[in-house]
Amino acid sequence: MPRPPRRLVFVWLILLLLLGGNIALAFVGLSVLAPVAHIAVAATMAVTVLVIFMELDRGVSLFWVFAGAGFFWLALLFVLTAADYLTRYSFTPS
Amino acid sequence: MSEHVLEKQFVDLAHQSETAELGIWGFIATEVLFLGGLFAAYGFFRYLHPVGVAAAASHTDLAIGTVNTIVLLTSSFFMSWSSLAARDGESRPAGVLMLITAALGIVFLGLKAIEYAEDIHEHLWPGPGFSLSTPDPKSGEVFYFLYWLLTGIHALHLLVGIGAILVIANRARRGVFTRAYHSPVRVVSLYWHFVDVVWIFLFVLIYLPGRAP
Amino acid sequence: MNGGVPFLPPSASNFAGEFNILFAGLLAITSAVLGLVVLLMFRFCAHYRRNNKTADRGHQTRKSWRWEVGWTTGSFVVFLGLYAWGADIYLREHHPPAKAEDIYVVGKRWMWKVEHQGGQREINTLHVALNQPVRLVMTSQDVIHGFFVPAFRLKQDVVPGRYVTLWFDPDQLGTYQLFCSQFCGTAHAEMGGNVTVMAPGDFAKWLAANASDATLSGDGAALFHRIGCDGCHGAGSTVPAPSLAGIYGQPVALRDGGSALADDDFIRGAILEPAQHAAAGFAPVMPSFAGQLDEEQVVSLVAYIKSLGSVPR
Amino acid sequence: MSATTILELPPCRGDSYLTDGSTLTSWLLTHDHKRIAILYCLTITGFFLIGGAAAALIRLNLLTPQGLLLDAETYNRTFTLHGVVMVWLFLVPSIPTTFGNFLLPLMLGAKDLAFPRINLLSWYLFTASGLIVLAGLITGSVDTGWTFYEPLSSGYSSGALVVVLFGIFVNGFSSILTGLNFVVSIHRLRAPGLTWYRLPIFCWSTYATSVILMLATPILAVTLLLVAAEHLWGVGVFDPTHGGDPLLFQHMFWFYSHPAVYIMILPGMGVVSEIIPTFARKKIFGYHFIAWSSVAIAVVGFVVWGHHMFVSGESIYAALVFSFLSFVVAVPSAIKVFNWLATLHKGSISFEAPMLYALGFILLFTIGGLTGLFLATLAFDEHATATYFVVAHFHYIMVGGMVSAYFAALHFWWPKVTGRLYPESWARFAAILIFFGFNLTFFPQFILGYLGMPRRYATYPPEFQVWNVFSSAGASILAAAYILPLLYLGWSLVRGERAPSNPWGATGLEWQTPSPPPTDNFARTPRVTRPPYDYPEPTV
Repeated sequence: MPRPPRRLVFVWLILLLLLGGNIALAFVGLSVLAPVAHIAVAATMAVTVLVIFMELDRGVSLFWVFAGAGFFWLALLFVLTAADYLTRYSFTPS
Repeated sequence: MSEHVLEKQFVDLAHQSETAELGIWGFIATEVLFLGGLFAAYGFFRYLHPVGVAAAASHTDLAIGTVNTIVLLTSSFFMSWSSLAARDGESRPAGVLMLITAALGIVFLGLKAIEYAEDIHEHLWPGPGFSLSTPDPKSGEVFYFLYWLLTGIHALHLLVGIGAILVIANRARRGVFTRAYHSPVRVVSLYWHFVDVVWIFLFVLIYLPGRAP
Repeated sequence: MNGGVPFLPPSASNFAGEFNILFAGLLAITSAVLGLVVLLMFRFCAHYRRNNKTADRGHQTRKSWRWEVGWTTGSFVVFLGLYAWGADIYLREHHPPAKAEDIYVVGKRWMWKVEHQGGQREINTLHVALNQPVRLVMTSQDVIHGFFVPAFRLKQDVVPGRYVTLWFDPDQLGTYQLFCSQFCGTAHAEMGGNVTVMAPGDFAKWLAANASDATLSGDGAALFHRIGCDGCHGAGSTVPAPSLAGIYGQPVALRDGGSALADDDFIRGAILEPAQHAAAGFAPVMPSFAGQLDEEQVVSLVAYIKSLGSVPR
Repeated sequence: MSATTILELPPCRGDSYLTDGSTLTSWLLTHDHKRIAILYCLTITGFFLIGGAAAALIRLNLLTPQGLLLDAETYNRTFTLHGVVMVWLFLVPSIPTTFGNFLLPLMLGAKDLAFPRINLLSWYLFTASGLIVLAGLITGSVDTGWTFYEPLSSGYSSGALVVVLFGIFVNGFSSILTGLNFVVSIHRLRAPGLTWYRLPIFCWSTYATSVILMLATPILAVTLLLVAAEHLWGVGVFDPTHGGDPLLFQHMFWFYSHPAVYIMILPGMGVVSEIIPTFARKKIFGYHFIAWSSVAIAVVGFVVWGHHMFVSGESIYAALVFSFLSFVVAVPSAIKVFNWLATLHKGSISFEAPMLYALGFILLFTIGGLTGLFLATLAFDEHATATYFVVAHFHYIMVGGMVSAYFAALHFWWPKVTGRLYPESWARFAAILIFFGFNLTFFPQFILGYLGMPRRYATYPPEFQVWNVFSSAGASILAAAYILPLLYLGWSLVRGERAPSNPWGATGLEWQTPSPPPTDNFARTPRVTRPPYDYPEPTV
């Protein structure tokens, strides 16, 4: 059995650290900002997995396009639906 | 029949491998939208009912959720390692690492099953028997509707992943993968990591809201 | 309606005239484009048919980008104009004047229930006065319905779970068709009726003839007492609950930090989903009335709270 | 490059894909993209007939204001069946799964698609989904319309709803896998020298279609899953009694279903872009613009869905944005029409049946597109949406456009696919009949809609009868015109003349191999050295 590549061990530790940080954030009481902060940390973790574990950094550029397309199109759904929600009601729930 | 045939539409094995990898990336893009659609449903419902959702989410089992996240991240680490080993032509060690990955996946599902049993015991299954002691149990019921749907679909993906890993682990054990031919390991590994990425977001949306005092 | 072949619907609201001009404009522009396409196609097909050996086929256009840029910008500019024209009317269709009279409409499979401020109720008919702007405050008891009066050129989906509004100023006497425009199940096609525009004097007589014991807000006041709202929100109550007098149309600070305008939809939400609409400075202790009141009862409560004083919209 | 001088191998020799194995399993377990295309063609023809029968019932019933033969519930179930079958079992798969499957590898100079086994799996998923959907629709009483609006569907529909939704869910997987297969194949399997700008326009439009199939369908799948779950649990995100929002369903549904309209028209545009240069004997005008306008439609088409919701109670500010974007997406369509017309200019035009269908397509699509401008205009939409105006508009695009294009493709590539020639004068007659029958059926519906007749009405006020009778009369002509090709094409399979490899004298790679092509498509991998539609310019 070969030794684990140091790079992977390092990334694994970083992911665990980010996870710990995210859980800690949940108990801080950021109220409105909490979901934003949580998702930002989660996105950092996700990008780390995508780039290192899924080796986007070593793949051809077309892989970036394919991987990015899914997220880009999802963003279209979120942004334009939000355009409705954020302006639809006369009240803003926080 | 040989273990790896060059299909007629490809020029060589590298052409075939890279095409397979492109295919799984495309599939992942569609999965991003599939699961992203569920996240959208969650997100806009939560926008309308921030209080009710947060209150309901605080009734989830954070301990199991956290351990499961660690289990999945660790499984991804082993899967990555396995993929590197396969690329170096070390087929059998790669197979062992895959088995560790699959085992961690099974641990995840086991813990999830325990959590599900708890949830059902606490009447968190949506429908007539649902009960939740928060000021806004109706939003809470919808939160748990999403909880079961999201975690259920994730668990299904994981199950598929475990199955796929066991299949290629068996091939790895027979020494099939070489420096020239290891694209099935890459393909399965990408799928596995993606399921991990989904969980990273799920964990945040399900277990963390409503924890602040 | 007189047996002939109909081409145009009747026009009976303030928007119908403008709409007809918009339609004529759209028709003119698109007919011109279609005419051009047909003309070019037939001209080219006839002149450059294969057995016409005398046609000049030399010097074919190579540098096509001038043409491309031309028709791309041309189309875009025309489209932009149409967009602005339609958007202008649409925006005004969604901004009712302050003097508009509120009428409540509840859609229910398969009927329209209408309640006037004075307590007059009607089913599948709506009576309004000529040149008196009307704002319909609408909701649905079950599924999505669509309130559609072709003669007014207006349509609004009526969504369960919230209030939507539709306003118009009827400007022609007569009786016009009302349709449900959003598919709502078996008898969808039967869910319609009439809107009758009456002269103001006739309308006053109609109101008087159809008066009920109590006004809509009077019904609401009785209900307010009967289900115990006044136990907390009433004068002299010991439970800390916000006073509702004069609240309509005012901004309200919310407990979770947001703010809201206390319009019909907000008040409805506060009755059915109090946790979500809790006001700042009060404990969120109010129970939800969802499932205990039907939409018509909620409408009367809203009308009552509105009658407690309001500021102009 | 004249049609008569190219006489290659006689068609029906042992090496044709049609004769390479004749057992049932050699078809049902084939990995050959051409055989899978045939399987799809047979399946969708069956579904087209079922959907068409439902359409006939609808038009028959609307002959009289009170409904000629169906009660309201049966009528509602009938138009639900018509919509579901036509959208998911015919229009979405039509050109991509048949001609896309058959032609893409030929046009790319490849021996097959990238993932042949997945291609076969797609067909099985598709066929299974069709049977599931039909079982649910015919045995259960699902009467929601193909749009499954909430809360009507989950709250007020029968249990068969879940069966139908499951069927469409499975159908979605078929769509996704087909789209993925095409996209990857176009990226990876182009023959040497076949650069992106040497691809036939059909490949560009198939690429754009496939991108939509891949990225829109998952949202449909998840939306229908949410509806089914809500139906089963009695709780859900769209349920207003639990604080859910029915409009969220509409957002998610149209995020798929508007781009799906482009799934249903882009392949047709691709077909027409092949046919026009061939019969005009001229290079296509504005190749780059036509190619990129497909991509533009695929991308911008994703951000206009809110125009289905102008009166739904969505924010008026969102409506302003969606209306603007809807006008923007009309620009690339206009570009295409003008470029097709410019291709005719100084051409040497002949009028075989495929060309007649293609010209009909341009006219009908133009009318459909222009009436789309009406509906994108906010104030007009407030009156006309959910009326027969909308019904007429989208039938002009999907039936006038896509079905015409499908027939155009069927005739154009019939010699290549079957190795037989179809009877030309019958085909021309059918093409002309379809054009007139179609207009008589659907033009009166614009007037009905403008008068205010709402869609999905089993009964209607008597003053609308005149136009309904016109429409139904047109429908009977249209029905006959659609059955006609089935007959003479079927006849030509047995009695038709043997087709040469390139009967139209076209330039595409698919015409450089025998008709019908051998299993491996090309004897040697072709090397492409020229742009597409490289017809010689006449010397002055």
